[in-house]
Amino acid sequence: MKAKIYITLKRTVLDPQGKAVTNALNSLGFNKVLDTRVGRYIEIELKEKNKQAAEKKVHQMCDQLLSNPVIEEYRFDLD
Amino acid sequence: MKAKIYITLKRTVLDPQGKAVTNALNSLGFNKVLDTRVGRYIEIELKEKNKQAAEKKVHQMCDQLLSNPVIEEYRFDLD
Amino acid sequence: MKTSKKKFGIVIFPGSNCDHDCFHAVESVMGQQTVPLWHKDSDLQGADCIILPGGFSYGDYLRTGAIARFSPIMKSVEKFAKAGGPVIGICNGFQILLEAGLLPGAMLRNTCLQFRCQYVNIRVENTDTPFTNCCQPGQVLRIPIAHGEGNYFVEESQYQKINRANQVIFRYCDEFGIPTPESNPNGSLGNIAGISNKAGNVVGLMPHPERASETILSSADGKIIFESIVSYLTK
Amino acid sequence: MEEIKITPQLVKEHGLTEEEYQRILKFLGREPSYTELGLFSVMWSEHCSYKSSRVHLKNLPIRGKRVVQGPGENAGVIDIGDNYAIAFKIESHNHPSQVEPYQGAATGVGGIIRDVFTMGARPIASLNSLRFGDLETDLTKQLLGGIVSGIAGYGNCMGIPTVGGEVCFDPSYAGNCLVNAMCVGLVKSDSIVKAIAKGEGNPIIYVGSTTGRDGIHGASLLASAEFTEESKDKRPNVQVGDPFLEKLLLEACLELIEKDLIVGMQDMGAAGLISSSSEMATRGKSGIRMNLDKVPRREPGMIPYEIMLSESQERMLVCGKKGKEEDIKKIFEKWDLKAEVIGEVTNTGRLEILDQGKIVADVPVHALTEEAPVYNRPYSEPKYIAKISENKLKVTEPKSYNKALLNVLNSPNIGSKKWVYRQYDHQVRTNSTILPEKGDAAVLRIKENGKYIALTTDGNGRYCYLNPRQGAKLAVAEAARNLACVGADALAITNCLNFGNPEKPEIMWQFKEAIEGMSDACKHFDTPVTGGNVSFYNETNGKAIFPTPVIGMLGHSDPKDFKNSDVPFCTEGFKDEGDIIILLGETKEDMGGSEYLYVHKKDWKAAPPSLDLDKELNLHNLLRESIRKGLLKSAHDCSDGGLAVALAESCLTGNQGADIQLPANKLSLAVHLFSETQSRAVVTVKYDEVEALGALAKKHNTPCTVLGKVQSHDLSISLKERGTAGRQGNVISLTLEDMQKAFNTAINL
Ligand SMILES: Nc1ncnc2c1ncn2[C@@H]1O[C@H](COP(=O)(O)OP(=O)(O)O)[C@@H](O)[C@H]1O
Ligand SMILES: [Mg+2]
Repeated sequence: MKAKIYITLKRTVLDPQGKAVTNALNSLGFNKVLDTRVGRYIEIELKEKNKQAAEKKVHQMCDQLLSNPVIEEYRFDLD
Repeated sequence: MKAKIYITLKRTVLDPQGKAVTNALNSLGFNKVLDTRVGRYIEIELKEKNKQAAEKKVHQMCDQLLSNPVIEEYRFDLD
Repeated sequence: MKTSKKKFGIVIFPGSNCDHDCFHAVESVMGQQTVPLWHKDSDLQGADCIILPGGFSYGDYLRTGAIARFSPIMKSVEKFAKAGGPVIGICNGFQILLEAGLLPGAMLRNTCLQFRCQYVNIRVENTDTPFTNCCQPGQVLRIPIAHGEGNYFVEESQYQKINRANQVIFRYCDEFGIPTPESNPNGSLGNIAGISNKAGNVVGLMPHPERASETILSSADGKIIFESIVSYLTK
Repeated sequence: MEEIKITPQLVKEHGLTEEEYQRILKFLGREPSYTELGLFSVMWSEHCSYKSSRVHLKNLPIRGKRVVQGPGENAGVIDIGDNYAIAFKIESHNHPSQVEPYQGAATGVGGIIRDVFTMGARPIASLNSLRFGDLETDLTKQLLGGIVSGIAGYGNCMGIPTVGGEVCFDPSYAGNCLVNAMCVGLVKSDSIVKAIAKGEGNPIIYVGSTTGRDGIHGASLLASAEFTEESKDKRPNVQVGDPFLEKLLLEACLELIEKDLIVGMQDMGAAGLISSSSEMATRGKSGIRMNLDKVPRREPGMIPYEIMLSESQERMLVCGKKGKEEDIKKIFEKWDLKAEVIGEVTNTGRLEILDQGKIVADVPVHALTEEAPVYNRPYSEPKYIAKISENKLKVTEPKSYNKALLNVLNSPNIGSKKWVYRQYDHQVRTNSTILPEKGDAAVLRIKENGKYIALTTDGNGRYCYLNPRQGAKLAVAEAARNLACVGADALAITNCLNFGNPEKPEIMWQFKEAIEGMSDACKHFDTPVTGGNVSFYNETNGKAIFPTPVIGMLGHSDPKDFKNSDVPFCTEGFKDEGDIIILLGETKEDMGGSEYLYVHKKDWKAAPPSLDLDKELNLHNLLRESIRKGLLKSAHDCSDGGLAVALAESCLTGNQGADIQLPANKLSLAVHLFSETQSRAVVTVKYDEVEALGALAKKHNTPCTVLGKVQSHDLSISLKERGTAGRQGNVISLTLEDMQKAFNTAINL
């Protein structure tokens, strides 16, 4: 099973990287870009058939290691 | 419109970060993790209504700035 | 009257931080002339050689060098390079040259996933360039690195090509000049520390020669790179 | 918007006591608005007002002939001649780092850098002093990893070399790590900028990053209260640093100063806009009127309370010269930054804050700053102190001295800090002439005037716990000794005082004692205090950390005083085979708090090392004179871990061995090898200069004992004659590889 995890900074947290990218895109002529947020995308290959079990595991992984709950939030898909 | 862009290292490129995460997860007791790839997840807020136009723009952004074709590949969703 | 001093244009991007060090090395140590080149300008002000200094242009956000390469000054640098002018990118400057496509390949994060600041040994692989012509073949230089992304990568086929074309200029090595895995500080492919373009007039390297150009700084080995440039320009 | 009603509950939640609230009512002559309550709450917080520490800090020596700026500005300034001066200061970011290690440490570094460039100085070096719990625990590993990469992430990007510091481990810090960051800058003496706002009608300009809701109450609540489970809920208050933006801000501000367009400026650190504006107005004895509509924000719907209290990073408040607004804006535009005029200086002595045309706060400036409450809190000696002074330690001999030395070298308190400093760019700016672990202090050349400065941070929580007065004295002595070992004159200090809850009399006693000890030592070494930081409430669930005053000391060397003016400093590594190894100073039984006992899990709770300030200063003068005369080939402070460790370190750094013949004395062998007696240094001279050094040592009234000579590869220690332990002959025999392995793996995550 494969987990696709999306980790983003919480809305209230400053995203300096996103800001820099927005500016860069704008100055490249992409004027319609209003805002950019840069996060992390993690793909995990799991030896697990049971979807529910996998879900639980991935939550644990995110909480314990993959995301930083102080400033980040995450969501994920399983397939 | 919002573009969600997933940028990952090409399969042929070694991913030191992914390897480190796999090891860390394994040593935390997540034995069923076989492989991890760490990439980038970018959300872009676009002032654009036309989906086709948006698609074209996002391709351009990815090709020009957001991804490096030497090592990375990307895909994206629009909504 | 024509001055015999050579003019080095040192580009300042937002976030450059080794620009001062390059000015010092070229002017005070080498006794040559320098001119600051602001990233928003496009005039190279008659520089004989262009230095892209180290630092964190645009905070290294997104990817190292990714945003800086779109600066107006880079268009002129590109023209200058195409016309055969000598261009040297140090550390972040190297990363910018890669992103700009002036050099082949890309940078990945160090395999240790940490920033590394330390002295390394590098072996000069090609002395037939504007940047190494004063070196002995195989000469070992002791020069410090300071980077988080210096893990050079290029596809296998491309690697063969640059190898054959003598585009690998420096390799990390031990004190005897042997490129061992232990002497590779960042996991770089083939222990590559620096490469050039096909024509040999554009070079990028991760180690900082400007930090090792005076004995008081623990090594003066890096000076030979600036001496080579001056000797090339004087010919 | 509906005005929030002030209730006793709300007042309490703002950390204000009933008396303090009454005081506010008196100053205002009415009930405060919600915004005003917020202003008082942060400005009168421990962190901003120093209300518990002020009465004691007054006792520190602050005058000296080189002091250009003492405590009170954003950084102290010390004259180094030729119209140049050094601005430097240390600051804590303990609680934020415990909550979010990477960002907490990063923003701590960002904050202290702003303090320095606010003075008009270009930052040229950073140092830090870190304390963690036991390195074996996962939490410590996680904190250490995050904090070190946070410091690296910020400092490296700024292009400021992190040239030194210290890292220590003790369970006392397990729930409350210490992150003290120091920054050092170079400024032309005639262009020092003050954080002042004056001149009616001069514009108040906001520059840098936008204002968000991050860090509201970061200073008042996080740093002014004990650490509890509940603190974790304050996590949204954590700020994220943007070193790239700060780099631009730095360049723009320095350009601004060079072009002489401003009256004063101050960074927005703790308590953001309110503290910067009220402090600038206080210093200028003026008032400020501000319109919050003009403040650039990053979030919609922010109320005045939030805007005034936000601790968003990378922001500065500038008092410009009237008529220069456009020139100022142009400079910021060049660096892709925005400058916004948000108010002006008035002569009312009041802080008037407008929002959407309405006055939301109108308070006398001095009420927020100078007239914040001051407490002379009760203090009393903690019970444990009596026990410690009575305790006589029994030091047993180890089975193997080889093993004992390796154990101490392998302690993370003693072992190599390479894992840490190699993550810091310590060479950028090409001035670092003594690299980390090559000498007892970092030495930087100042290209601008050809002089050199030396820098060190020192502190020993264990000693301070055992005897706070003595511990603080020892910290100053160690710092000064480190500078002497590189050949530099000690000029001045900055200090960071990390303590528990000052409302507890035992903690207050520790604090008062430490200040007095520090004061004595500073007077003796003529190193005035030019500033610093107090961090109270370092407690977890009611248990305080060791009292930990950290000293950041600045030293100076003029090459013309050195026989070899090309190398105006001395390093610690043994140089050449055959050089003679000499101990300056005398070894006594000082095992209280020693690393030897600590590592071997023995009782260490007895009086810390004694210190004779006269003897200590004699040693420093001897070191300086002999280094400058070109006599010493190496010099290394002998303290933590004792003589055996000092010898091993000089071997490792110099990649040489040593053949040591210990003279017998009354000490047991373990004490002889591992005692932490102060006022000692291990030095080497060429074999034919032993006498010359002996003569100098005599002149400086310092014992001087030949220990042996430098040899290749092995450290061998023998007893010359039968000692009290009844031993004779070889007691330690280790190869460089043995020692390297122990030393280099002490910290290895
Ligand atoms: N937190 C730190 N940051 C930077 N450098 C450090 C840090 N901790 C230790 N170092 C450096 O590592 C070396 C050894 O540290 P330490 O053993 O504490 O020094 P000392 O023996 O002088 O007390 C010194 O050069 C010191 O500056
Ligand atoms: Mg040490």
